[in-house]
Amino acid sequence: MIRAVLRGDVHKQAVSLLTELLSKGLADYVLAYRTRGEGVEACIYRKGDVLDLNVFTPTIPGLPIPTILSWSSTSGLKGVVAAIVKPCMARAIVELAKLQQIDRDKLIIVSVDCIGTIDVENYKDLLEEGFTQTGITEECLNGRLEMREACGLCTDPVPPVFDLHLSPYKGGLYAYAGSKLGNKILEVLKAPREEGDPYVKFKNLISRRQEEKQRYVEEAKFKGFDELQKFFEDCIGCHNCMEVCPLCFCKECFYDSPRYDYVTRRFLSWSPQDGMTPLLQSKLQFHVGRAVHMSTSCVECGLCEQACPKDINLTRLFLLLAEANQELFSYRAGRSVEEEPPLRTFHAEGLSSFEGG
Amino acid sequence: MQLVIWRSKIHSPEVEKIIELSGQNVYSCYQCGMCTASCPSTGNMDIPPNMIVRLIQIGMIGKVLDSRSIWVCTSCFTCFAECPKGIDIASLTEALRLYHLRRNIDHLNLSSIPHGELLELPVIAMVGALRKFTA
Amino acid sequence: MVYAYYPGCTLKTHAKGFELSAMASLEKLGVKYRELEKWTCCGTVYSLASDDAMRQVAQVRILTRAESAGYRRMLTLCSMCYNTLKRANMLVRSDPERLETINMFMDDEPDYKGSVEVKHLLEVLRDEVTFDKIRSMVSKPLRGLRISAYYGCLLLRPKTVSIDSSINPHVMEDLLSSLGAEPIDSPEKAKCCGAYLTVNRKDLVAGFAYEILSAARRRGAELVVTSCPLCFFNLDRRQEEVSRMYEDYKPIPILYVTQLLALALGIRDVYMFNLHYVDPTSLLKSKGLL
Amino acid sequence: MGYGVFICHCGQNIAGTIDIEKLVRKVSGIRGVTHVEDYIFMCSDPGQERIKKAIKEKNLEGIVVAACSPSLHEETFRKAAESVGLNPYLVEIANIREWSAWPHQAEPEEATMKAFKIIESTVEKLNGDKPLEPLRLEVVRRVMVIGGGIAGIQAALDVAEAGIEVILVERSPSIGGRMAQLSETFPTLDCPQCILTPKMTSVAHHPLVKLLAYSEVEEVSGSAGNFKVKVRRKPTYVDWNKCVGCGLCMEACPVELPSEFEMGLAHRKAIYIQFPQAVPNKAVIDSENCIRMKYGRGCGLCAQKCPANAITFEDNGKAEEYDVGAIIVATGLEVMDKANFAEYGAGELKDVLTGLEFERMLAPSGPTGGKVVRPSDGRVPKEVVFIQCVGSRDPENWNPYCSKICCMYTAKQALLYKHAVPGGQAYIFYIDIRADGKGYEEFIHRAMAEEGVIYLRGRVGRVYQEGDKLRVEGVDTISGLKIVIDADMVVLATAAVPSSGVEELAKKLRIQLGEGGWLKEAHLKLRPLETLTSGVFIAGAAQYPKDITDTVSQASGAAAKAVAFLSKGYVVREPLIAVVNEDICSGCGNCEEACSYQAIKVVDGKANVDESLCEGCGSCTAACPSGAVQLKNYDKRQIIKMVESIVG
Repeated sequence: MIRAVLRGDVHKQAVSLLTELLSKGLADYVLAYRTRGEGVEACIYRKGDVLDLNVFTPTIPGLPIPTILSWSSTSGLKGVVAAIVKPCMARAIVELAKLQQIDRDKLIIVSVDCIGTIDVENYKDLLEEGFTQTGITEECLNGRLEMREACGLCTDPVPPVFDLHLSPYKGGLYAYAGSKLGNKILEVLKAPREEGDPYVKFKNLISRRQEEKQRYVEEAKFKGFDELQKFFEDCIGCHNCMEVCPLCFCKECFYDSPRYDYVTRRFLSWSPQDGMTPLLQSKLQFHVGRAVHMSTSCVECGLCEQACPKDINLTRLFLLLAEANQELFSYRAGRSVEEEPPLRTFHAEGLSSFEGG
Repeated sequence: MQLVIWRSKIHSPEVEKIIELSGQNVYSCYQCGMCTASCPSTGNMDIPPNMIVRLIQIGMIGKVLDSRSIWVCTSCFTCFAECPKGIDIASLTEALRLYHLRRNIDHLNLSSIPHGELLELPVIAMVGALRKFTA
Repeated sequence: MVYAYYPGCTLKTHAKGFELSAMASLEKLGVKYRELEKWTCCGTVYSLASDDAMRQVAQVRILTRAESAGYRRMLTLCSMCYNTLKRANMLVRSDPERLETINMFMDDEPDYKGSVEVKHLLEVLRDEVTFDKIRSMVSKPLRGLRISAYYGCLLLRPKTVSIDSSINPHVMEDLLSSLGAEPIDSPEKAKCCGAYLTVNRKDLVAGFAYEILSAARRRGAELVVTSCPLCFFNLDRRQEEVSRMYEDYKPIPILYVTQLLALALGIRDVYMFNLHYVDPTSLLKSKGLL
Repeated sequence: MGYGVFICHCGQNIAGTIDIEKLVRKVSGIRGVTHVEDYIFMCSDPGQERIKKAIKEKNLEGIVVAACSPSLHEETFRKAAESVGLNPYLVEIANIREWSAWPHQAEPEEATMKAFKIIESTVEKLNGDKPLEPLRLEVVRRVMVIGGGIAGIQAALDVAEAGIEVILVERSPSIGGRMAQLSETFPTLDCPQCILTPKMTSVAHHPLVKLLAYSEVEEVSGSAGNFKVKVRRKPTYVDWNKCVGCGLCMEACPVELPSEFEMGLAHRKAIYIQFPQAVPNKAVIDSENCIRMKYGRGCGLCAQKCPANAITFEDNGKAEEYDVGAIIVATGLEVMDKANFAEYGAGELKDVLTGLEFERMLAPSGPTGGKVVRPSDGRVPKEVVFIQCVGSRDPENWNPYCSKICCMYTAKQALLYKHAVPGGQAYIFYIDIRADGKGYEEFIHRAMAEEGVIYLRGRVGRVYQEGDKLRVEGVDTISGLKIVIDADMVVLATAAVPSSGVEELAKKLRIQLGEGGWLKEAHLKLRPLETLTSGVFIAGAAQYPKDITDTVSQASGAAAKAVAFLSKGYVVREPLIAVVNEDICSGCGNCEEACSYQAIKVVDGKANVDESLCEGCGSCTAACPSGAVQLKNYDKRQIIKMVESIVG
């Protein structure tokens, strides 16, 4: 892989690279997060704007960039967007592109090194306590600050698919080209170029996390339906998990629609007729339904858990489901643009199992 | 010759037992005779394999249980390999043998075989015969 | 991967030549195996009764011993061992309830989980070693030797455990061709030899042997090979009876297929031809193989 | 106002199990139901009159007829309702016969409850139904017939005689099919050439028939009344406008190959006319085996000899597109290869033939000129064993079904053998004799009683070579004896199987294959000539093995169906199709992937249904994650309501 070597301050180099993308007309917009009083917010920059963005922000807020991108295809945002994303979000973008929610041709995926992020709630407090951003990352890595559970089990510090990948090194910033478009951009930027591999410095981290994850998957399995029911005991049905999910793309969720006015109270009218009637939990149906829809494209980002007001350990559920269901189809969400999403691929042969022969 | 049949004769406890023990559905047999045609032991049998199935179908289990055929079947599974309806007749004859053996009626009496011959037989033959022919 | 070698009763006695020649050949061909420790009788015949879990305990005990010793594959030479072990393995793999019952019977052994594959030597030679490799390693081709392969029943039937076509197999012929011999096809090659009837009905068994062997001879075979100690006994030893029944009958030597394999690979002193009733040495000498 | 429910007794079919009185009482209590009525046969005229009267008098907004399967009488009741002004799509059928009365005969009380639940849920569905108008589409008055055997020829002739254009597509160089290969036909012993050849010629010369020989259907789009079919004309490398069929090229060609038409019993050349009576009588080059074609140079002897200068060696074939209103599939059958049967020598024994091979041997125009001789040594066989049901009625190994034609053709072959070899003996091993046509039983009688064919009831376990004889080991289950015959020749009635390639064709036509790969008819009893894809009909043995009599009758039937279908000038399609709620659709395209009919496409980020293609199968509604696609009158909400009423 080709990389450009941009010596000097990492942040400044990144900003100047993105500024150049806009000024040279390679991108019409830059979509990234910036730090503001309230915490972190997404921001869209155009040519001429001051790029006060935060390239290596150690958190992901509840409005994920893939979701913003999927809206942009129907809004006034016409043109090429350079999106600065964490690896998990880059994988989500690939998934959404396959589901025709994002126009991959009008997008530059600029991914950044990520060894983990912290809960967005803690972020502001930590800044107030005087932590710097790189400080937060380092403390996470040393185990002195707690990173999000999903991040601790993440095996993608660099995403499998990107156009440009930004990676700090001692003395500057590497910008790797992961596609033809990436190569073209590096050519235009005219920075000194050399061969390099963005994955190599994370080799140990990846293998360690793979082991951890395997162990986790073994241990975290649900023991039967009762445990699942207990798991969702606290759910208040706010559907926040769905709102922040970078992959839930339906305009109107079936479970929010009038079609789903199939509510628990209806069971009450059956009870006098039928005697003992166990009341089905519609919230469990919501979660199981969502899990069925999402598990094969889930990128295990854990944003659902971060958004849950009742702190339900959704990371565990989705990680287990994603691992099991994607393995079932030898599929991995966001691994490649060519891989077909399993539940969307229909084989005529599959029909026979329904017809009974 | 005539045979009077009625429901409880056709489905007598012996018949049900043999069917259960063998795990075979004898009623799927349509008497094509493939088993008999391919069986290497037909020449040594008094009732050919297809007839064994037929007699069980019509409840004549006594005749089958008394037959010589069940003791010359070598469980070679040729009938099973050829049967268009997938009936394992070897399992059926095994069930018929077991009907006797489980009543402690041995078919093989080792003392009737000359000692010299017994000595030269390989273990594999002895164990096989004892398991098939004794209780 | 190392095979657990399961010998079975007769390989250590009547069929010593089978074992010795097979083991020497496997070593030469680079197949790794170790004899299973504490092996017991396989039961010889697979129980066909639907209610008889007790009679599968022996096979499952052998399998679980292999499993707990860390083996994933088990090698058998005798057709009957192959058949009983393979069928029992298939049964317990497809019927967890039966497996549980059997596991309960075996207090002294760890539970069997079903991870062992049962393979017959011929499968290993065909699929793992490959006949092409064997052909390349032949040092003494069996040129001009006309051989009829006899399969018997239990390598081929029931179809679920068959190592080849259950009506018209050719794996031994293919092996013999790779050794340079001339295989002779016989319609009786998959016919039953009479098996354990040899104990109480040696007249019937002699009848089978006569049909099998004379069909081979009529087609020009000089030698019949087999891979089952019981078939071997019935074809070899019962020729005494055959000669008594048919006056003009001319005996024909019977060999284990591995004895020919070892011969062709140039291995010496593993044959135990003294255990054969019909002595093959003069035939083999006349072909320059001994 | 309100809904009406009409409960049919179906004679004793329903009333024999279900307590009608109680059911009427319970149904009267369903919310919204204002009229309940029962009658012995609702589908009869007086029954329909009752429905009409009630609709008019009570001003009903919708009705449920509780009777048999909707596939039988839904249409009847819809028409009745329409005649008195009720929208036919507000008529629902509650199937209480097949779903309750029949399967639960032993438990009448539960059956009555179940019938009630079925009716209650159907009323729930009716609640959500909307009045719909059927779709009307113009049709193209042209029929395509696929397959040029006797079925295709007959169908093409009948359609053309009705004044409708026909495109007849045949994949081999000549039409004629299996019938052209036969020796004589049972039970009349007619020579097929004598009765088939005139039909071949007249179909080829009919002004309304366009014959596309050596062509295959490549792609089918569109729907009933408006199909677009892409046909690939395979390259012949011979200019058929010039070729006169003289056959000099065949004489010159040095390459000999086993002839498909002669079932491998004779040779053909690399350039060949399929058989002497071929229509069209034109040569084709088998490019895989032609020396000139293979190496790009050399040979060319045929071109030198050709008096018409017709041989080009250059031809890429071409694709042509035809608009047709209806399609008749007449792809026929094949017989299984004898190599499948290890017990009968797996094709290695030369004197073991299949029925079709023996047929060629018996044919006067065949490779031996009608003489019966052993392929191995040319001797006349004195003992011939015929084995029936080879690969048929054998669910464990091959096909579970009966091939239907073998009993008769085996008897015919045994008889013809006796005629050819007067001193010979024929034996037939059979399991059952199925002689269920006009003159068939008499024919079997003739073979048995008058011509001395020995019938042995049982099968043959093995056939193997013993010296120069074939040893046949079989059984006669009637005497209980194992039978051994040292035969000179063995003829296997190998199972009939669907023609190769029919699977791909069915996919292109979007029609279904049933058990064994035979084309599936819309209804075995009542719609045997139609497929479930409207506008596509079946003729002949493509549906199931048939003899010539049945094939021809069915071909004429299929032709009549196609003509009737097109003569109206338009097709009416059920409006029960998918509809997209554009406000919710996010354009993910899952529906597009799921649709087997290419009827739904994402256009500008929204799914869009092509009404002429949608079959209303509902795959898209299942695939849609947000529920934006729904079937008209089968809305998810209606279905949930139905489920609720059943479980509640």
